[in-house]
Amino acid sequence: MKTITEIRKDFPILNMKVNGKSLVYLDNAASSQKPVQALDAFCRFCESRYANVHRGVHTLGEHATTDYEAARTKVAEFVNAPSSKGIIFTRGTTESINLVAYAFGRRFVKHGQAILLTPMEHHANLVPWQLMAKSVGAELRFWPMKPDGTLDMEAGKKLLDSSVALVAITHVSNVLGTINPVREIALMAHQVGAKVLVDGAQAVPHMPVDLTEIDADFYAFSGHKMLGPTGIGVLWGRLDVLEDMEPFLTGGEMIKEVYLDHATWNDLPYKFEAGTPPISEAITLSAAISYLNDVGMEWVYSHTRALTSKAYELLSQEPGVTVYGPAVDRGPVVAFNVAGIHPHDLAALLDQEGVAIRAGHHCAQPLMRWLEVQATARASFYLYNTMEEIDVMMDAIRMAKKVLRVA
Amino acid sequence: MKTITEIRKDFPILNMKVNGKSLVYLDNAASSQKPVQALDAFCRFCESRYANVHRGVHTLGEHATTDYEAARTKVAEFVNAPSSKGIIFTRGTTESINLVAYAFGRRFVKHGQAILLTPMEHHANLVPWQLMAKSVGAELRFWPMKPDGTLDMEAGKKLLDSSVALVAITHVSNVLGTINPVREIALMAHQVGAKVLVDGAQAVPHMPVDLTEIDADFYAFSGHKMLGPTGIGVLWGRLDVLEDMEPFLTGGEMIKEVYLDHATWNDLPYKFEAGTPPISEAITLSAAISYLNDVGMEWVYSHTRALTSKAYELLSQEPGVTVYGPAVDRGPVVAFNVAGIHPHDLAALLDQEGVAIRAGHHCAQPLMRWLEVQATARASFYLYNTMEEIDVMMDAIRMAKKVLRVA
Amino acid sequence: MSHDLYGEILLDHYRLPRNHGRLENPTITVEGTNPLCGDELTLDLEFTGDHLTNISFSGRGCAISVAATSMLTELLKGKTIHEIEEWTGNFRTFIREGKAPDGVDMGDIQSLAGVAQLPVRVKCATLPWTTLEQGLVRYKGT
Amino acid sequence: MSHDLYGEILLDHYRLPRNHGRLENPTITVEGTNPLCGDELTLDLEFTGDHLTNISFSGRGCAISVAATSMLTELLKGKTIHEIEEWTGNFRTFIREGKAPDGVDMGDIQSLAGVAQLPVRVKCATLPWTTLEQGLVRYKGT
Ligand SMILES: Cc1ncc(COP(=O)(O)O)c(C=O)c1O
Ligand SMILES: Cc1ncc(COP(=O)(O)O)c(C=O)c1O
Repeated sequence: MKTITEIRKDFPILNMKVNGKSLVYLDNAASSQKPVQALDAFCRFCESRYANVHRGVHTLGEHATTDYEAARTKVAEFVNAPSSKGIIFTRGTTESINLVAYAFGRRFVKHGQAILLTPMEHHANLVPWQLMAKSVGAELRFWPMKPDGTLDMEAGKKLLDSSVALVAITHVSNVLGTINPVREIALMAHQVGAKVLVDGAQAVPHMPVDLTEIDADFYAFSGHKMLGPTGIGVLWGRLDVLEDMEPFLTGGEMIKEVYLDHATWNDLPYKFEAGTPPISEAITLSAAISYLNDVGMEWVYSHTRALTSKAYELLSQEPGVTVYGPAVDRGPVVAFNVAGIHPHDLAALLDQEGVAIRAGHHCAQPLMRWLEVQATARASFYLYNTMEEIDVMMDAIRMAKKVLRVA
Repeated sequence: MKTITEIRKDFPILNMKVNGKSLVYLDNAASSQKPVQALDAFCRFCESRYANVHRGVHTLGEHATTDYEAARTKVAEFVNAPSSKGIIFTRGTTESINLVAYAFGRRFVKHGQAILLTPMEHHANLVPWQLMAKSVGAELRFWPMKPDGTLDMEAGKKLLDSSVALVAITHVSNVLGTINPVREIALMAHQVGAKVLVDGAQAVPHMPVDLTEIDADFYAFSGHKMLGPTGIGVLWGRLDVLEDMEPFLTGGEMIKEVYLDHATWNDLPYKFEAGTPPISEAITLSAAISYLNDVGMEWVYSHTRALTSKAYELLSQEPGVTVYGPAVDRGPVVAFNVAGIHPHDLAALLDQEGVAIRAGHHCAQPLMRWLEVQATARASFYLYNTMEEIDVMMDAIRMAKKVLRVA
Repeated sequence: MSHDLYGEILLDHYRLPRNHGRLENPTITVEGTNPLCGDELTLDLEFTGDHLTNISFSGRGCAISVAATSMLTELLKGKTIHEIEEWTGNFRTFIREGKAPDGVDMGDIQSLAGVAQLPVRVKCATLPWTTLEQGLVRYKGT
Repeated sequence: MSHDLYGEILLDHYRLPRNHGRLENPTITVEGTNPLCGDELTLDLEFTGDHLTNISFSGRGCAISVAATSMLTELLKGKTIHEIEEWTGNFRTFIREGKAPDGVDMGDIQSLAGVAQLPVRVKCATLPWTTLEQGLVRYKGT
């Protein structure tokens, strides 16, 4: 087991000084930092095995293809996907969800049917459904939430009837930290014949995720939030559902035969991977997953849970601070506001102390309205954060209150 | 000016041994190798300036945003785009063209109108139009080609009437090497009111490209073919055309305001960049462009032209070899076949000598039918290739003929 | 970067914003938003012929946008449309380059110089200016 | 990697393919393609009850697919459906792992071991086997 000091050494950026202070990076829900192991994997790959994949019969082409497909298997194992053929590399969660909205939604959701969402969805799991619903004449429903920011299961059940074609729901909220009972919801949804998409962008980086157990139809996540690079994400889909879908993006790689006037499609998962895929990103993501595996996802989960509890507690005790979301059983994200300080000012003042938090609507404007705020501050944790960093953050918050003369 | 020896030192992979022989990498049209300068830029960025963009008010967020937007400006200048607001970062040429097919094609091309293509298009610039045409009831037309693989301008003019909504054409053919007169075609198309998309995947890496002069409506290219990373590409669009289009992918970043039931869109170019963009890819691509600028695109063009001429000439003289495409004025791609040897076998046998060429249909099956072949071998050159490497390739071809007992 | 972002002049405008509130009979009321922050700004403009005879603002925003708006109202109240357009140009140069055009004294606005370094915050400081511009366009159109 | 890909056994089958041509009265004719290479394969199968009494192939393909097909026909001609299915399983293991299942002698097919290392070429060697499988399914369905 690596110690936290050893882990921190693997992330060179954590040694940075920001405004003369040691960086305290608490914006992990927006994007995580990358360990040298991942950067090295990228460089090694580019310096010795790079070529385009699935095309060349030359040695580099073989190597690149082998590595790229090994990355697919690595991802499949990491989330215990029933089959690596259901792992489609995309650019990120956003593209993954759009793929489903276009290739599944616009084809299989019918006029008068409903999509069931929650008010805590990230825009990535809301706007694609708005457009899709409008284009086919479907209805959007929203699963009610309890005041603590968890789903009201009883109220939601009433909305989940046989007119629901799809339930699209986040696994972990990027604002409230709420962990939704996606396995239970998938079961309920399947009972009424609805398909289920889970937005796992905030879950896969932070807890062991078992796609076989959750048994949804689609599951989406991003590489850059789990120590991996930008430019890559994953859509996992059930093979039978993917088989029934037409392709989304088209071009090279995803075809079998092309004539001037028509074309036929390649097998899964290639049918959904048009053009040159994110090859070096897949290799880099694979190294990031190896890193997470070495540290252990159970450890990551309990470590960030401890950080979250401490932050939640200290913030709740701080005068003038409102904390949002459930008190327990939450992901490593704590959204809050300080009375009299606009979150942007708070973030800017914390930055003067080297503390990077995020401020804004966190791509969840409807949830902001539900919370009756314009914006919030948000601290989010990852495996390399320490208990001391939370103390630094709290000191910086007190400093900000002083600067802006808030009691 | 760097010498070719100095240039080669910047590409560590070129020192590799393949099957005991020095690597001769002639598969550049599929993807190019990356200079250490680009890899370093990637690592430096991840180790000191990385965060998500456009969101954080903290220092790293500011740095990442500055670098990402500087990369956009760098790209705009490299191709002399009229405005960097028209530069949209995508995953690659394929996604760029699909974006136009969905967001422009499905909205503005009407039943009974036509899309004018050529028979030499890469699948990426063919299959999206097939699906789009089918979905709106439009017709596909194909600009006739002369036997040498150049466009028959007279015959094409006859197809270009006022029923044509869009001309989608490759700038440089990835098989024939043909350089199409895209400026002239854009002028002609605009005269009949048609919009013009140019697939620049094989042009931007290899020659100075001036988007202001070409004056098309859309221009697409990929990072990985121009010394940059996978996972990033560019769609340039005219601002007025982009303004009229609805978004393609939706989610975070591309919105202004989101309500539960509807949303409004962000300004250009963000309207078309949903979700976390390829941030480190943009920074790496920017470094690749700096590298190309340092060497000079005029030099790149004339160097690869010289390589191409030599290869074309030697191959044409070699008994049993058929070379495809025009003899002069061509991009650095030479497709050919050796009588009695399947191109896959040829590529595999060349690989034994360390020579990496590509074999297959090159994502241009309709063009293979036009050439009346199943597949071809293809050698493609870039700034780091040498005249000697072409001799090595020729020797390897003779060796292959011996192994397979071809006269 | 943001070291001197919250200097005394800025904090003064934030804590005691000038021309805050609503006008009774504005010629033009114009609203601006910054979706990233959720900032919402309402400008009440009172024109007499060519002159902006009165101006006030309300809404919610961060310290930078509140202070920037307060400074704008102080600077432009009583100015002619022509002068306002000139100042808008000056401000754009100032915020783009981090310093005022040669020979121009930006007054309190000079204290926003640090914002120019911060692409994400620039919009906070520019919001009142772009909102006012819309107001001018509307007024000229009437 | 592909050092010994084009060994003497493979080249022999490529230059002098066994059972090449068309059958006059095939029970089943089945076609396979490998879109990546453009390879096209036609298998003519003649069954008598449970036995594949005759087999021949035609089409165009690379040396590996031609040799692999030639070897297949040589190995399987005269075998029962049950035996063919067993060999298909053996071949899959062989091509996946680069070596034959314990105790199995793959004969000439052993010379394709290098192909197992080459994901892009594996399809060339597997094409006749997947095509034959489709033929079996069709025959059993009749
Ligand atoms: C002419 C042409 N168009 C489009 C593409 C597709 O590019 P990408 O695979 O990067 O999307 C390619 C490259 O394969 C190409 O050569
Ligand atoms: C819950 C959730 N869904 C979706 C996304 C979008 O992910 P990406 O921007 O990587 O596409 C995010 C991250 O911003 C998120 O937190």
